[in-house]
Amino acid sequence: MSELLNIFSIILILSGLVFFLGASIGILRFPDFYTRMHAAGKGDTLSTILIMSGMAIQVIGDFEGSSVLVAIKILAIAVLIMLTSPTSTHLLMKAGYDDGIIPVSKDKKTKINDLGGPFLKDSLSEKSVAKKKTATKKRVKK
Amino acid sequence: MDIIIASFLEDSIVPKFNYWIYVILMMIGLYAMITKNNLIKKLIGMAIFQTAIILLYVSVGVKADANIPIISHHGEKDHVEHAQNENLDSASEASSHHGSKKEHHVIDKNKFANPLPHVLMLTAIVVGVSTLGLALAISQKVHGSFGTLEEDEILDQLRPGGYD
Amino acid sequence: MDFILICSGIALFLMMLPIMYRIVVGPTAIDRIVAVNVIGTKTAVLLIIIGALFHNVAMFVDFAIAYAALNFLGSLAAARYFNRTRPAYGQVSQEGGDADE
Amino acid sequence: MKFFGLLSVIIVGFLLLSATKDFPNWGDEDSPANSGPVSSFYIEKTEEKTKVPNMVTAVLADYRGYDTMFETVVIFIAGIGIIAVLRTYGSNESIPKNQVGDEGAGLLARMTCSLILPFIQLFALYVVAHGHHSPGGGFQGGVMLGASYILLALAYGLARAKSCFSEKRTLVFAALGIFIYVGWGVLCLVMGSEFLNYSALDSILPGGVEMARSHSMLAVEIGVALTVTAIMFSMFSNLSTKGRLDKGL
Repeated sequence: MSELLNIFSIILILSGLVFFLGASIGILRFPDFYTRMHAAGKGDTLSTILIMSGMAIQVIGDFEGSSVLVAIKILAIAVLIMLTSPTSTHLLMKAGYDDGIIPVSKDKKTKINDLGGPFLKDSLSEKSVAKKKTATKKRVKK
Repeated sequence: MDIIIASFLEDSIVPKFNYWIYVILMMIGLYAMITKNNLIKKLIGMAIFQTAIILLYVSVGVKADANIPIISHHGEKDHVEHAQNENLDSASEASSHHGSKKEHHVIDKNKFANPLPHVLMLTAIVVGVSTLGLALAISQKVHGSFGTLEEDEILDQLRPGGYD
Repeated sequence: MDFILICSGIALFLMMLPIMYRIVVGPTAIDRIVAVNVIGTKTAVLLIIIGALFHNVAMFVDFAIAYAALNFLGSLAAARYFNRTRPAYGQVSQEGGDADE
Repeated sequence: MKFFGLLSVIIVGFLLLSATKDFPNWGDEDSPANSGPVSSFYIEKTEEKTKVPNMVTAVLADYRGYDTMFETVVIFIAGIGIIAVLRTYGSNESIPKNQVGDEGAGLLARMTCSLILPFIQLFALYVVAHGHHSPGGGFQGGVMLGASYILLALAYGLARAKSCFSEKRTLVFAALGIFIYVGWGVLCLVMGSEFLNYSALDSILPGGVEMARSHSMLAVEIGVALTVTAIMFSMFSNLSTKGRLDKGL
C-alpha cells in the first residue's frame, strides 16, 4: 500500500471518530427527544460512512482480487447504513410525533395541539387515559 | 490489605474474567426470573440467562493466539501464508504449490479456536429462540384470558373466591 | 497501523458509553430505541475494526452485514409498534387488551 | 420476596464463583476442553476428510447430523406449537376497520425496503450457499431470509407479505425442509450405509467421498434454511397479530 493511501484512510477514520463524538455528545446533552434524534440520525450516518470508507481503503491494500471483493462488501455496509439509518430515525421520529411527545420550547407553553399535526385529540381520549390511570392506581394499592 | 486484594486480583479475576462476567450476567437473569412480577420481564431474564450460558461455553473454547475456526486458503494471502509457513516443512510446501489436491497443510490446532462449543451453542441459540417464541405466544394467550400479565393479579383471579 | 485500529476501536467503545446512559435513563421509550439503533450501527463498524485487527476482514464483514440489516429490522418494528398502538388506543381497548406484547 | 430473591441469587453467584478457581484460565490452550481428542480431531481432520474449510459447518451438518436434524424438528415443533396456541380461525368482524397498520409504514420506509430487500435476500442465499467457506450455514441464512419477509410485512403490511408467503405455503415449506433433511439421510440408508452417513453417496455425487460429504452438507443446510425461514415468518405473523393473521404489526 502506498503511504499516501494509508494516510488518507487514517484521516478518514479519525474524522469519522470526530463526527461520532459529536453524535454521542448530542445524544447525551440535547434537551428533548427531537433534537436528540437529530444528532443520532446525522452524526451516526456520516461517521459510519467515513470509518467504513477508511477501512475499505485499508483492506484494498495492494489491489488483490479477493481484497477488492471485501472492500466492496464493506462499502455495501456503508450504503446499507446510509439508506437505513435515516429511514429508521425518520420512522421513530414519526412514531414519537404521533405519540404526543412535546418538544421543548423557551416559554414552556407549547401544547401538543399547537403543532397542527394529526395529534391524538380524540384517539387518546380522556376516557382511555382515565381508565389507564385507575388501572395503575389499583395495582399500586395492592 | 492491599497485597491481599492485589493477589486476589491477579490470581482469580484477571486470568478468569470471563467467568466473572458470565456469573454476573447469570445473576442478573436469575434475579429477574425470580423477583419480577411481569411475565414478559421474566422472559427477558430467561433470555439473559441463556446469553450467560452461551458466553460461558464460547469463552471456554477460546485459545490465546487462535483465529475463528475456518481454514482459509484463498484471500488474505499474506497473512494466512505467513501464519502457515511456520508449521510447514519445506517438502509439503513445495507439493502444495503444485496444486495437488491430495496433499494438505499440516494444521496447527492452536491456530484455530475450538469449534465444538460453537456448534453446541448454535443449537442452544436455536432452542432458545424456539422456547422464547413459544413462551411469548403463551403469555399472549394469558393476557387474552386474564387481561393482565402481572403474576399476582393472575393468581388473585385464579384463587377460589377471587373476582371472576 | 494496528495501534491506530486499536485506539479507534477503544474510542468507539468509549463514545458508546454516553449513548448507553441514554438507554438506561432515556425519558421516553423511543429515546432508548434510537440509542439502541445508534449502538447497532456502531457495532457493525466495530466488527470491521476487530476483523482488521485479526487480519481476517473477509470473514468478519459477513457478520457486519447481517448485523446492520437486522438492526434496521428491529428499529422498524419498534417504530411500527409505537405508531400503531397509541393512535388506536381507544379503538383496540374494546376487545380487552390495548396492546399485544 | 425481593430480599429472598436477591439473597438466593447472591448465594448461587458466590457458589459459582468459588467453583471458578478450578476452571482453566482465559485462552488456555491446554485446557481439557481445548486439548481433548474430539476437538483436536475436528480441527485437524475435518478439512482433509470433508473438504469443508468451515469446521463449524462440517461438525454441525456431518459429524453431529442427528443433533442438527432434531434441532430442526425442535424449530418445527415450536412453530406448530405457536400456531396451535395462538391461531384463531373464523370471522373477525369484531375488529374495527381502522387498520392503522395495514397499509404499511409510509412511503419512505417502503422505498427503503424495496431498495434493500433484494440485497438482504441475496445475502441470505449467499450465507446459506457459501457456508462451507465463510461463516454461515442453514440456521443463519434461514434467519436472514425470514427477516427479509418480516421486513416486507413491516413495510408493506402483512397482507402483502402473505401474498408472497401464505400460511399454507409456510407450513409446506417448513415440512419440506425437514423432509429434505430426513430424506437425505434415508437416501444414505438406501445406498447401503448408515443413516446420515454421507460417504455412501459418492457413487451418485461427483468428486469422490470427500466432495460427496461436502455436497450433502449443502443439501442438508438448504433443508434447514427452508424450515427456519418458514417458521420465523410464521412466528412473527402469529405473534404480531394475536393469531388472527389479518393486519400486521
